[in-house]
Amino acid sequence: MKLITAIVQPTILQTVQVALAQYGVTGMTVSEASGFARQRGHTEVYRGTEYTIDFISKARIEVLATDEKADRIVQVICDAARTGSVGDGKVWVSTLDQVVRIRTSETGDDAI
Amino acid sequence: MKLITAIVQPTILQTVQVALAQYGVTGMTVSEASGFARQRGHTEVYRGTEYTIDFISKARIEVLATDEKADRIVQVICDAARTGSVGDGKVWVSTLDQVVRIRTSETGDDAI
Amino acid sequence: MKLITAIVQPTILQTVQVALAQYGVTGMTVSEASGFARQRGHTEVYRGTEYTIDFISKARIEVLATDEKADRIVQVICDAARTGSVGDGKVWVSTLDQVVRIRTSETGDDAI
Amino acid sequence: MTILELNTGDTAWVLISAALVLLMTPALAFFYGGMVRSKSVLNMMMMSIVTMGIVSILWVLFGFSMSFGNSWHGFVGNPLQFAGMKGTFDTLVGPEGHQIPLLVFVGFQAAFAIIAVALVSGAVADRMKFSAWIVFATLWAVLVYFPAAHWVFAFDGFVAERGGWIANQVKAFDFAGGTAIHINAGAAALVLALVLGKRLGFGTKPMRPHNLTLVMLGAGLLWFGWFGFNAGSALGANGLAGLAWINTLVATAGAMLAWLVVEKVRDGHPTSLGAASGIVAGLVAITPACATVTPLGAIAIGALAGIACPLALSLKTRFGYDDALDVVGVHLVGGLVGTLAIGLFAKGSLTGGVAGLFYGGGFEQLGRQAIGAFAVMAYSGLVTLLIALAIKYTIGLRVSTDDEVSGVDITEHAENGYDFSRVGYSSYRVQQTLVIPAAPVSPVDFETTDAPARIKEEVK
Amino acid sequence: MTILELNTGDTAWVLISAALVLLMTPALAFFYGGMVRSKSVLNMMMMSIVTMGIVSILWVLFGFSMSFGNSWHGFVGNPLQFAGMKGTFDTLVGPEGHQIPLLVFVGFQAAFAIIAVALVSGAVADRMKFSAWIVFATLWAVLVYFPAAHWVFAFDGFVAERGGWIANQVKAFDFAGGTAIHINAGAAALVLALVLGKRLGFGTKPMRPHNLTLVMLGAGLLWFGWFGFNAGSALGANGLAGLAWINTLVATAGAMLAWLVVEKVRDGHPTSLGAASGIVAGLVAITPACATVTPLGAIAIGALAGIACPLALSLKTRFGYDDALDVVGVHLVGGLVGTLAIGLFAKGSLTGGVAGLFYGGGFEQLGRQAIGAFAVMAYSGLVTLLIALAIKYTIGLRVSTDDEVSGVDITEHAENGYDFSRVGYSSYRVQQTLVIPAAPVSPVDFETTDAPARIKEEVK
Amino acid sequence: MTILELNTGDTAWVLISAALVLLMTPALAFFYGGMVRSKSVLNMMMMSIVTMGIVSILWVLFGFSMSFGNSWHGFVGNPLQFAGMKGTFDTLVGPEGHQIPLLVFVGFQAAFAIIAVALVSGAVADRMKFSAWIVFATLWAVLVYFPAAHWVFAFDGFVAERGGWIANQVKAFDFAGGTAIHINAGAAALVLALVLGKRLGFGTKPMRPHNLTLVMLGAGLLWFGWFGFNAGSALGANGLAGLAWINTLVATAGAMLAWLVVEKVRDGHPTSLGAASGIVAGLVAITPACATVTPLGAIAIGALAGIACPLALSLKTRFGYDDALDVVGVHLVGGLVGTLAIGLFAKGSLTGGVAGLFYGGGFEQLGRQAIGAFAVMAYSGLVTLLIALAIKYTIGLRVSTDDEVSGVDITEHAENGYDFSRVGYSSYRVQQTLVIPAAPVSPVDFETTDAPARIKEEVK
Ligand SMILES: Nc1ncnc2c1ncn2[C@@H]1O[C@H](COP(=O)(O)OP(=O)(O)O)[C@@H](O)[C@H]1O
Ligand SMILES: Nc1ncnc2c1ncn2[C@@H]1O[C@H](COP(=O)(O)OP(=O)(O)O)[C@@H](O)[C@H]1O
Ligand SMILES: Nc1ncnc2c1ncn2[C@@H]1O[C@H](COP(=O)(O)OP(=O)(O)O)[C@@H](O)[C@H]1O
Repeated sequence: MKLITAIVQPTILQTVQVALAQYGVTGMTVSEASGFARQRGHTEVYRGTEYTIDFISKARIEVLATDEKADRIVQVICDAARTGSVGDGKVWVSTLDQVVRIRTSETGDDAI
Repeated sequence: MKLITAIVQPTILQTVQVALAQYGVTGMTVSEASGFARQRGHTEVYRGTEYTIDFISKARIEVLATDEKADRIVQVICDAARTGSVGDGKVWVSTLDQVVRIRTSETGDDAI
Repeated sequence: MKLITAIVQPTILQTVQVALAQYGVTGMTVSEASGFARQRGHTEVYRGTEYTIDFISKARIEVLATDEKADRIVQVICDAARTGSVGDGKVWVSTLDQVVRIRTSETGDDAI
Repeated sequence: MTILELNTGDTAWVLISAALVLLMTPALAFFYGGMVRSKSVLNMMMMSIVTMGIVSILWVLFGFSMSFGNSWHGFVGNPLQFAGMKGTFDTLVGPEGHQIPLLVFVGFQAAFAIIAVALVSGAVADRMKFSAWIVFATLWAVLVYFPAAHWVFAFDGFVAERGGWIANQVKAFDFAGGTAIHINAGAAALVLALVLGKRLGFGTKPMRPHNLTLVMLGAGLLWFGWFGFNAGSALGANGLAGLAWINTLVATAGAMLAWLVVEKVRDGHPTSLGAASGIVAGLVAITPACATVTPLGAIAIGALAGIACPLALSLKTRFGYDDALDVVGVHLVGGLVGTLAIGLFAKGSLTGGVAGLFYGGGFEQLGRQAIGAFAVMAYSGLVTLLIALAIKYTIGLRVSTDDEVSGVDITEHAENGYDFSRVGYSSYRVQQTLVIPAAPVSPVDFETTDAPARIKEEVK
Repeated sequence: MTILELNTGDTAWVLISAALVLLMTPALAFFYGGMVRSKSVLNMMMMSIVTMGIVSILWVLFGFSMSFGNSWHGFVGNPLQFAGMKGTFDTLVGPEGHQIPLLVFVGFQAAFAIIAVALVSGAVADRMKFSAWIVFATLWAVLVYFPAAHWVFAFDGFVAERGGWIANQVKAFDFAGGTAIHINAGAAALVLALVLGKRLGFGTKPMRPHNLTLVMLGAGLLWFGWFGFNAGSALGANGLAGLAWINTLVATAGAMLAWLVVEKVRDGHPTSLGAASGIVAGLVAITPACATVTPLGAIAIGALAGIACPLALSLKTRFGYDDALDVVGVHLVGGLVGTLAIGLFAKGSLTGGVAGLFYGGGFEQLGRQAIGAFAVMAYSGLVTLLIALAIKYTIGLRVSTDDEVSGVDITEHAENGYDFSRVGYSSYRVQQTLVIPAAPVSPVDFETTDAPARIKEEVK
Repeated sequence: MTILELNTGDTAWVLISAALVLLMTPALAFFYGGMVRSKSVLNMMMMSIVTMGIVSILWVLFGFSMSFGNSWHGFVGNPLQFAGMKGTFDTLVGPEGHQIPLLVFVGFQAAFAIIAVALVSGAVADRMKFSAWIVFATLWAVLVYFPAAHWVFAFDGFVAERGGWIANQVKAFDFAGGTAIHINAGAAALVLALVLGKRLGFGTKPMRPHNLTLVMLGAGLLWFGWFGFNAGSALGANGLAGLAWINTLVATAGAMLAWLVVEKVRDGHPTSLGAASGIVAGLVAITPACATVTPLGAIAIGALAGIACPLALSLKTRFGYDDALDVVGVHLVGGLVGTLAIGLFAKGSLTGGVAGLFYGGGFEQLGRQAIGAFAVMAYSGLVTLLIALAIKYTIGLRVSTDDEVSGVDITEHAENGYDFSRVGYSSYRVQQTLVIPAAPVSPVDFETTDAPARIKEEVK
C-alpha cells in the first residue's frame, strides 16, 4: 500500500478532487500548509514596516492507494494540478506497512 | 521505528489521547485536516446559493513508536476511535529510517 | 529520496528556515500542529471552570532531500531548533519511493 | 394637548435612548455569540436577532397595549386599547412641560421588551431547535413579559388611567427593570435550562468561548446602550437622568473590579471574560436602583453584584442544570442583588422620602422590594415551565444528538460562522436555488462532467 | 436670526442623528466586509472607509452647495453659494421655534452623501482596482449623487430659495432617501457590475462569506444608525420623529421575518445571512416611507421588501451580471418597493392630506412616486455608465487575473486581514521604510548572516 | 438655581455625548487589540477595560474634585470639595438659559479621564505585567491626569470659583483636550516605553496586526464617539457644537487621505491600517482646534497631522524605543500638531477676537499654545518617569521572558482569545473551581479512570 502526498496550489484543490474522484479514488485527506521554495512570497507593509512573507498558502492532499494504482494516481494529480507556473508543487509517494479502516477493522488493501 | 498516522473524528480526539496515555504512549502530534470519503458532507446556503461542502473536519494524529509497540498502538487507537459510523477514519503505519529528539540529540528508539 | 519531518517550537521556525536556506535547501513545507508530550500544557479558566490544555502549538516542517543530504539536513534542523528546554521537538526521516515536481513532471532527485 | 407642549430636549433624549436600548440586543448577540463554541455562534446570535423581529411586531400589534393599556385588576393591560398603535398618534405623555410623544415612549419600551426575551436565550446555547425558540419567544413575550412589564412599569395615570400592581400597590422601586427584565429572564432561563437538559459533554468536555473579542464587543456595546436603558428611563433630560448615568458608570466599574478580585483570589488570574461578565452583572444590579441611590451606594451595589454573581456561577455545577451562558448567575442573581439592595441603600432625598435600611428607613421598603422580586420570579418560573413543557411535548425543544455534535449552525441554519482558510475547500455543486424559472441556468454538475481538463478551466 | 431662536432639543436630536448616520458607513464596511472571502475583506472595507474621506471633503468644498444651493432649473444647486462652507456660520434653518444651526444640517446631510456612494461598492467586491474606486467615488458623488440629492431633498425655501424638481414639482414623497440614495446606488451598482464583469469563478467556485459575525455586526450597527437616518430626517425631536422611529423598527422586523420565511420555504433553512439581509432590506424599504405610513403599513412594506428582495437575488444568476454583494437585489429592489409603496400606503392624516391607493387616494401619488423613482434610476444608470466606461478605457477598472487570484488585500493594500496562527511564519527581512534618514538603522539582513547560531539569538 | 432653568436640549446633548465618549474606550480596546499578535489581544483589551473600572471609581471619590474643585494656585483642585459626589446633586452649571445638571458634566468628564489613561497602554503591548498596569493607571490618573485636566479644563467660575492656570492664565485654546489628553498620554507613553524596554524580537521578528477588522471596528467606533468628545465639549446643542461636528468630520477625512497618500508614495500601497491610523490622527489633531477654526482650516490641520504622524512613526526605529502601537507617533505628534495649529488657523470671528498667524493674529496665540503644550508634555514626562521607576523597582513592570514568548493572554489572564478549531483539543481535567463546597462534585479525573471504553462514553 502506498501513501501519496501532494502539495498543490490552494485554488486548484477542487480540480484535483474532481479528477481523483473521476479516476475512482474514493477518499482523500486534505490539510492546510505553507510552502517556501522557488515561488516568490509577497511583501506586506504595516505602518511603514515592511515584512517579506516567504511562506505561501498550499493545500496538502494525502491519498492512500494500492500499489498498482499509485503511479496512475500520481499522474492524475499532476495532470490536474499543473498550471505550468512556479509554485505548482510536489507529489511524493511512500510505502506503508499497514492500513486500517477504523470502523470495520479491515486492514491492507481492503481498508483503502 | 514506526510512524503511525490516524485520521479520526475531531470530537473523539480526547478519548484517543486518554487511551494512548493509558497504554503508555508519552507523546503525539495532532493537526487539523479535512477528509473527503464515504461520509457525506453537508450543504450550506448563502443568499439562495447552495454549496455542497464535501470536506469534513478530521483530526490527524501522529505517533512515533518502536517496532514492537506499533501494532498494539494501532489497536488502541482503533478501539478508542471506533464509533461504528461512517467517517470513523483510517490508520496507517510506515517505517522510519531515523528519529531524533532535538533537545538531546538522542536517536533511534531512545528518541521516541 | 528522503522525507524529513520536524516538529519544532513555533517561534523557532524562522531560525530553522534561515539555517536550512543557508545550507542550500531550496524548499520546505510548513504546517501547524499541536503536540502533547513531556512539555506541560497550560491551564485556562473561564468563569471559574478550569481547563487543562495539554496540547501545545508546534510547527511541522517537511523537507524533501536526496539520500546523501538527508543526514546533514537533520543535523542542521536540530542545531537550529535546539534551545535545550523540554518541548524542542522531534525529527524523523522516511524513505520515499518517488518524488514528482508537478510543474515540469521531473521525477526523482531532479524533482527535489 | 397640543404639539406646542412637547419638550424637544426630553424627546431627543428618549429618542436616542430608545435607539441605545435597541442596540443592546445585537450587543447581547455578540456577548453570547462569542461565548459559545464556533460551531454554534450563528445560532446563538440568531436567537437574539429573530427575537427583535418577533417582539417588535407583537409589541405594536397588542403587546404595548397589554403592558400599558388600562389595567385589568393590576394584572394586565387592555390588549385592545392601543392595538395596532391606534390612539397613539399625536398623543403626549409625561409631566407638564416635559411631555414627549407617546409613540416615542412606545419605541423606548419596545426595546425593553425585545431584550428581556433575548436574554433568556443564553441558557439554551448549542442545543435548542430554532423553531422551538421562535415559538418560545413568542409565547413567553405574550404570557410572561407583557404582563410583568405591566405590573412594574405601568404607573397609574401615565399612559392609561390604571396601571400595574407592583408599581402602584406594592410600590417597590424598579427604575429601569431589575424585576420585569432581569429577574424575569433569569428565572425563565433556569426553568428552560432544566426542561431542556444539559449540553452533551457538559462538565467533561472543554467548552471554551470561541471568540473573546466578540464577547468584549458585546459587553462594550451593552454598557454604551445601557446608558439609554437606565438614564433614558428618566424619560427626560434632567438631573435624574444625570444621576442614573453616573450610577450606571460607577456601579459597573465596581462590579467589574470586584469580579476580577474574586477571580484573582479564587482562580489565580483576572480574566477578560470575568471583566465582561462583571460589566454585565454591574449593569444588571444597578438597573432597578440607578435613580434611588447615591454614586457611593451604586459602587456598593455594583461591588456586591461583582462578588455574588461569580460565586453563584458554581451553583449550576452543584445543582447540575446547564444554564450554558449563566443567565441565572448574572441576571437572576444580579437582578435580585440590585432590587433588594434598594431596600438597603435607597436615599430619602432621591426617592421623595422613602429611605432604605442603611439610611434609617427600616425594613419596610426592603419588604416591598422582596415582594416585587419574588412575585415576578415565581410567576416567570411557573409560566415558563408550562410553556417549555408544552413545546417539549409538541414540536420538541431539542435538536438531535447528531445535530448537536455537528453543531447547530450547520444543521439549523446551513451556514458556517467563519471561513478563514485560504484553501478553497471545494464542492461538487454550487447551485442557485432558482426563483424565476423561465430559462433555467444549468448548474455546473461535476458528477456528469467527463474530463479533468475541462473542469480545470471552468473552476479556474 | 439670533442664537436665541435655536431649539436646543431639536438641535440635539439632529446632532446625534448625524453621528448615527455617519456610523452607518463603517457599519456598511463590516456588513460588506464579512460577506467576501477573507482574502479581500480589507479592500472591501477600504472602499467604504476611503469614501468617507473623499465625500466629506467634497461636501464642504462644493457638494453641499450643489445639493442645497439655489437651484438651476430644479436640476442642481449653485456650487458656489456655500463653497467652503461660506455663509453657513451663525445661520439657522427650519420652522419657527424649531430652528437648528445650518451647519448641523450640513453635517447630517454629509453622512447621507457618504453612505450613498459607499453602498455602490458592494457590487464590485474582489476585483476592482482601488485607484479606480477612488476615481469612481469622486466622479459619482459629484455627477450623480449631488444632483440627485438636490432633486429630492432640497425643498424650496428651506436652505435656499429654490430647490429640486422632484421635491417641489413632482412632489414625490421620499422622507429619508429611498430614491436619492438607495435606488440611485442600486442602479449604479448594476451598471458598474456589468461594465466591470464577473468575478473569476462566479457561479462555479464557492464564495462563502468568510465571517458572518462581522456581517451581523454590520447589520446591527446599520439598524442602530438608521434611526438617525429616518427619525433624524424629521430634523427635530417631535412626533414625526417618533413615528419614523417606530416604523423603522417594525418594517425592519417585518422584512427580517419575511426573508427568513422565504428562505425556510425555498432553501430549507432560515439563515443568519438572511436575517442580516432582511434587516437591511427592511431598512431600505421604509426609508422613503417612514413618515407617511402607519406602523401597520410599515409592517406591510417591510414584509413586501422581505419577500421581493430575496426573490430578486436570483436575477443576477439569470441575467449573468455579478453584483457580488447584491446591491441591486437589496437596495434597488428594496428602494423601489418602499418608494412605490408610499403610493399605496400613504395615510392622509400623516401626509397633510395626500393618501395612497389603499387609503382611498387613487393612483395619483403612485404616479408621482414612480416618476421620482424612475427618473433617479435612469439618470443614475446613464451617468454611471459614462463614468465606468471612461475609467475602464483610461486607468482601467479591474485588477489583473493574478492579483484577483492572490486576493486584492495583498496586491492592492499589501496587508492580510487576519493572522491567528501561533506559528510565526518567518520572513527574511523585516525592514523599516525609513523617513528621517540621518543615521540609517541597518535592517537585519539574514541573507548575509553567516551562522544559524547567531541568528537564533537575534530572532529569539 | 432651580430645576426650571435646566435646558433639556443642552442636557440631552451632553448626556448622549458622555455616552459616546465612554464608548471610545472599548473602541480603543478594539483598535489596539487588533494591532497586536493574537497571543496578547486579551491583555491589550483588558488594559483599557480595567482602566474604565479604576478611573470611574477614582473620579467620583475625589478625581472630579481634584480636576474641578476650587483651585490651589491654578495647579490642582480641592480634592475634598466634591469628594464622593457630595454637593453635586441638584446643582446646575453653564451659562444662563443653557444650564445642565452638574452630574451630567461629571459624567461627561469622567469619560475623558478614562480614555486619557487608557491611551497610554498602546505603548506597552505584549510585555507589561497586568498588576503593574493597574498600579500605573491608578497613580497616573491621580498624579498626572487629574491635575493636567484641572490646568486645561477648569475655567474660573464654571464649576468652582477658581480654575486651572493654562485655561485662565495662559489662555491657550484647547477645546476638547489636545493637551490634557493626547499630548499628556503621548508623553507618558514615550517615557513608559523607554523604562519598560523593547518587546522581544522588536525590529527582527515580524509582529503583524492579527485582526485588521478589529482595528477598523475600533477606528469606526472612535470616530463615532469622537463627535461626543468634540461637539459635546460645547456643553450644549448649539452652533458651536455644529461647527465642532463638521470640523471633526472633515479634519479626519483630510488626515485619512493624507496618510494614504504618504503610504502610497513612500511604501507603494495605501493600507487599511493606514486609513484607521489616519482617522485617529485626524481626530486627535482636531480635538483642541475644533471650535476655533473653519472647516477649511480643519481640513488643513487634518492633512498636516496625516502627513506628520506617519513620518513620525519611524522615530521609534531611529531612537530605538518600542512604543508598540505608536501612541507617540499618533497622539503626541497629532496632539502637538493640533494644539500648535490653533496658533496658525484660529479665526477671530469664532474665538471672540483672537486670531491665529494665518488670519492676521501674529505670534501671540501661537506662543500661548506652545506654553500649554510643552508644560503638559514636560509635567507628564517627568511624573510618568517617577511612577514608572517606582513600579519597576518595587513590584516590577515586565513579565518574564518565558511569559512574553508564551503570550500574556495565557500567562496573565489564563485565557485564549480565539478558538476556531473544530478539533476539540482535549484536556485531562475540566474542573470547577468550587465556591459552595457543601457537597463537592467529583471532577472527572481521567488519570484514574481505567478503560478507554468508559471514557469514550463519558466524553461523547
Ligand atoms: N524540498 C522541498 N521539501 C518540501 N516541500 C517542498 C520542497 N520544495 C518545494 N516544496 C513545496 O512545493 C511547493 C512549490 O514549490 P516551488 O519550488 O515554488 O514550485 P515548483 O514545484 O514549480 O518548482 C512549495 O511551496 C513547497 O510547499
Ligand atoms: N483513500 C484515502 N486516502 C486518504 N484518506 C482517506 C482515504 N479514505 C478515507 N480517508 C480519510 O478517512 C476519513 C473517513 O473515511 P470514510 O470513508 O468517510 O469513513 P470509513 O473509514 O468509515 O469508511 C475521511 O474523511 C478521510 O479523511
Ligand atoms: N511519540 C511521539 N509521537 C509523535 N510526536 C511526538 C512524540 N513525542 C513527542 N512528540 C512531539 O514532539 C514535541 C516535543 O516533545 P516533548 O517530549 O515535549 O519534548 P522533548 O522532545 O524535548 O522531549 C511534542 O509536542 C510532540 O509534538
